[in-house]
Amino acid sequence: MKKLINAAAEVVPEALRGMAAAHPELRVDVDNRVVVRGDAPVRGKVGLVSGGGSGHEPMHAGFVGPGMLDAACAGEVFTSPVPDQVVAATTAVDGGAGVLHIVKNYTGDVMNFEMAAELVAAESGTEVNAVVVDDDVAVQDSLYTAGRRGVGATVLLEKMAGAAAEQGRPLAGVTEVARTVNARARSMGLALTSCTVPAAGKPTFDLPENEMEVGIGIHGEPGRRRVPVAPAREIAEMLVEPVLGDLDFTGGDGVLAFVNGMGGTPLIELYLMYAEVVGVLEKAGVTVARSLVGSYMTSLEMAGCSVTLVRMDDDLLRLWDAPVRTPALRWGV
Amino acid sequence: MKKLINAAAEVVPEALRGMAAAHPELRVDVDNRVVVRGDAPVRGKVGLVSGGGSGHEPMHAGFVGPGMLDAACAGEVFTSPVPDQVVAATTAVDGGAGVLHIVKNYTGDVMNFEMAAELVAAESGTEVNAVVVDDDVAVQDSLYTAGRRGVGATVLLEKMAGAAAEQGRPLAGVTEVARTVNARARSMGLALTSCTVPAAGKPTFDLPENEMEVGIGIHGEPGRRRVPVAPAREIAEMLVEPVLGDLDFTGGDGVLAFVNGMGGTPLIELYLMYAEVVGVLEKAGVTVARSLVGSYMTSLEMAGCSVTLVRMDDDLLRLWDAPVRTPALRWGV
Amino acid sequence: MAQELGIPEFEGWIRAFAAAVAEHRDELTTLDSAIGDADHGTNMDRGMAAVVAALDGGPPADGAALFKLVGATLVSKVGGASGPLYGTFFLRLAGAGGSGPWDAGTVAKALRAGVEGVVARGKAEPGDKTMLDALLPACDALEAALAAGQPLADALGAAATAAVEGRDATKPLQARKGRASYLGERSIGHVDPGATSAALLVEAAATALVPAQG
Amino acid sequence: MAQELGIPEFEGWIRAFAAAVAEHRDELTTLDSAIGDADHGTNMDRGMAAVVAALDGGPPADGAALFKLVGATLVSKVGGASGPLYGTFFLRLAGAGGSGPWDAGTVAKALRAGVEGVVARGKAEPGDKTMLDALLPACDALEAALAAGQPLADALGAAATAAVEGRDATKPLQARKGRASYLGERSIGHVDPGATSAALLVEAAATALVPAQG
Ligand SMILES: Nc1ncnc2c1ncn2[C@@H]1O[C@H](COP(=O)(O)OP(=O)(O)O)[C@@H](O)[C@H]1O
Ligand SMILES: Nc1ncnc2c1ncn2[C@@H]1O[C@H](COP(=O)(O)OP(=O)(O)O)[C@@H](O)[C@H]1O
Ligand SMILES: [Mg+2]
Ligand SMILES: [Mg+2]
Ligand SMILES: [Mg+2]
Ligand SMILES: [Mg+2]
Repeated sequence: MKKLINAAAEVVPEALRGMAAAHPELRVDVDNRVVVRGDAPVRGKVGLVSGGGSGHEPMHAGFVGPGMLDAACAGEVFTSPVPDQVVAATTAVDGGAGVLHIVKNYTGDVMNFEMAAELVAAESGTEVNAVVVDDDVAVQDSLYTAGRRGVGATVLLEKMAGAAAEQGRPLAGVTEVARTVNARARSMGLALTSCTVPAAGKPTFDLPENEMEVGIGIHGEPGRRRVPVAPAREIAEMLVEPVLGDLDFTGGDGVLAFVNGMGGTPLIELYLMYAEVVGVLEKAGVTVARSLVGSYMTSLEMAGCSVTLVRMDDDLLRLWDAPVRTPALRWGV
Repeated sequence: MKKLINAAAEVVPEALRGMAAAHPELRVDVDNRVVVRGDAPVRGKVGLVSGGGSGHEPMHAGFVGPGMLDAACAGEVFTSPVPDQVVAATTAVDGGAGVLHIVKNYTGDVMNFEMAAELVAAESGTEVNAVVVDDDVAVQDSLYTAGRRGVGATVLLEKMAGAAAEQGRPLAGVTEVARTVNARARSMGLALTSCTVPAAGKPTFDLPENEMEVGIGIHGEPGRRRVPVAPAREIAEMLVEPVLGDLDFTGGDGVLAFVNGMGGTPLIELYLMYAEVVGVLEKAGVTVARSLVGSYMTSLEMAGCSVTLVRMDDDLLRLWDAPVRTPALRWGV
Repeated sequence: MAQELGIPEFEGWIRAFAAAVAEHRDELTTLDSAIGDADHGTNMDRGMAAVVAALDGGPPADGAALFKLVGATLVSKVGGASGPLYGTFFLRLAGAGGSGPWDAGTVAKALRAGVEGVVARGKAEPGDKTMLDALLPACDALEAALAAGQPLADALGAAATAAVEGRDATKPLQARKGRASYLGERSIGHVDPGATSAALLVEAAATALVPAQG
Repeated sequence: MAQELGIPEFEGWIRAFAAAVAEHRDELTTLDSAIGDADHGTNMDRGMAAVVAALDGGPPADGAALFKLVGATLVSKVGGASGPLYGTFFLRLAGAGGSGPWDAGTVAKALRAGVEGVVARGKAEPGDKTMLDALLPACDALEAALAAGQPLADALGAAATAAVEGRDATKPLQARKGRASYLGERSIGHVDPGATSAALLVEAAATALVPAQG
């Protein structure tokens, strides 16, 4: 394992210290591992809290700021945060209009956020809603699984729900935006290499030079199946077709198309993949209204990518275009 | 070699096609491999043209837009562009106030830009200045080398010179800003892994699991020396100390500190490194005025990072803070 | 011969479990690499090390306080799936066991309550390939042995054997809860990491929850 | 026996060089991996393939036009250091050789002009560990052999031998120009990729610039 770290157990607080130094506009509580927008709580605004394991940077702390999240809780690498962190974040961003928890659908994340919500309910009058993101079509949403995972849609949802909150919509309205984005979003991912959890010290799985994992999540888990490596054109089909098969993306106001890098894949490949994804979408009669290309939700240094589509409407387009000012996503301000 | 590509020879045009699809605000000439700001030429504004080998994304095409470059020329992977491209870009952005070529100090880049300038001089009345970036302290600037390489400072210089041009400064003024930034900037880089040039198909060098290369450039070249892997704290010293040894960065208006990822290093490690860099700077009595942390000038999927410092003054701070609107660097607009 | 358990035995159990987790840390993480995200050993070890540090600060007043401390520490230090699950286990154990000295019946009742807490929190069923596949058989074996008149030590031994068998029996199962469920059929053929740590917990009980020779 | 060279021999030279570059493509890139950026073989092959494609479009009017086409194609297709350098070589060769038929003296004069173009463009000196370390000895050997009254074929053979020796002699040198110079002492012990392609160029001349049997 070769990484720019000191000690495996200190990776998360030390990286947060770097974030604090680089982004004085954020309040970083290194001990609690909570990153809060500098002017929180914003009076009368719904507070948005997300969080999850670390190792997915810039998600989530890189999305804290006006127009997106009010706070992010950073767990250990690939380990959901603990309830105390979520309680601290919720309290810090409660501006009197309630707080929305944005939770990716993993057993650990769901349970820890649930326990936090129970604690908040017992301790304070803060109204808390939760939305659970589950956009990964690699996983069947059946009684016999933990349900679909939350992956790429999380980033897009945090942006659009964040814009709704910034506009002053009430908790119910912001929650509805979040639910709408989740309902209209689907994703699929693929890994060319594994990644190495610092504390584990060796790659989570071995992947021979001629194979790739299709249907991966964002925690270095093995995927649904292993197939021979393929050209980008075929990979685009492998990723986009199951997404299109799960939800109708034709017509309407077009889609927001997101090609996300898993951390170790250079941008030149992501742009190349994006061209291929657009090709597949065109053939399927799907119009691209907006796009995002880059490494926004990563699995440490894993090489690979995921594709997320969101079926947009007028309101969502306006929310997507609204100003945002965070370390990792910024425009209009 | 595992990459999200179709064929090695098509990587550059196919990635440009993706950029074109993702960024309708840019004009992408896929055949000429030139990316031009959508509203170019801007009447009365100095045009900024840069370029270099591909494989360094987002540099340079990701820095095209208001407040930064007017055009970027993309060569083959790690191969400088040809004069025809530079001529086409120069012509496209000539708004009547002259054009500045921003050239990284590599033999190939310098010669191809020189030949382009000769062709432009022979063919048109466009006034062209060139600034050659050479900030890499890993290389001795002596008669017995090709001089210091141009690395991380390029990004910062393009931003500040771009802001100067946007403000309407004349060619001489914009050139002076570029020369000032270059004179006040120093960098040093390090690789944990090699990278694989698509057409070569295998890693440029072998690096055992317990070693790293110190003093690398941005083309996957081996570095100046190979040393055992070290904790981030020591790496920060290895990188920052030679930079501080080459130029006085104390006092004045502080420095712009840039921790750059080489492409395969996840953001969590870059933030951790940034914290360590700040630690070394504090000990040395150097004040950080601004910072940039991220993968902006890469070597394909190489793991590693570089540190760049620029000694700032009032004017440079204002130019750095000025609005910029490009795919990879955006604020204030 | 006193048949009652108190702070020394409780603390012995927890410390024995912490030592076992530390010893098997890498093994637990390796199991989690195969069908999860390679952190179960790290998670449990971080949590149990924090528990041990808390205990080193001085013994709590009684069993209920001790197990509450263990549960709360796990909830606030572990995260992931195992934090809330093991945390809930110990919090419920504390509630059901109460603050008096524990006899064999209390042990069985408290253990059952802990396991029911895991079910309530995680909503898994037997055969879903989770820690429950070690915990539930252990509870059943303990109760059956006590009902058959066996002494607590023997009954806990039977529980440990059942936990180990339950752990091993997760190997051919297809996971239906937790991260491993994402793998579908590819989860078959690997022992569940949570069931493995749960077997360590029951084994630690069998060695440590032995009434002191009075 | 005609001693003059024209389009067939010139084209033969260029095509032989292109074939040699294609054949040694990976070797040139491997050499460039050691002390550069792993693209010299790809660069030269891309350029020479474009040159061959241009020639396939029909033969230029005369030698000057042909070598101008080669030079301009290399300049506009190769990039990097080798594009301008080899491009300049052929553009100067075209200028000095002129559009009439070439005799042995024209060959020597044109080659010398081409190499001087490389010097002017790249500002390298002998011993800097560049393509010049193959090209300069080749020019010297050619001129010396012709001055000694040897026929062109033999003189080009001597030039090829000198180029190969010059190429091999780059191995112990420390680079002072181009990317390899960044390596400092670590550039010692590797043959220079540009000197290697330059030796192929001179070898191709020795086989192809043989006056047709009239
Ligand atoms: N719903 C559930 N009910 C009971 N146990 C579960 C459930 N989900 C997961 N587990 C257990 O948790 C273990 C994984 O724990 P751990 O790796 O620490 O957390 P995470 O899965 O969040 O990384 C699994 O091996 C399994 O035994
Ligand atoms: N200044 C120079 N003068 C002459 N030849 C040079 C000079 N710089 C580099 N070269 C030659 O160019 C070769 C490298 O070419 P190539 O790899 O195609 O370009 P780049 O170095 O831009 O990647 C070197 O091996 C060397 O022989
Ligand atoms: Mg986990
Ligand atoms: Mg090159
Ligand atoms: Mg796990
Ligand atoms: Mg090269």
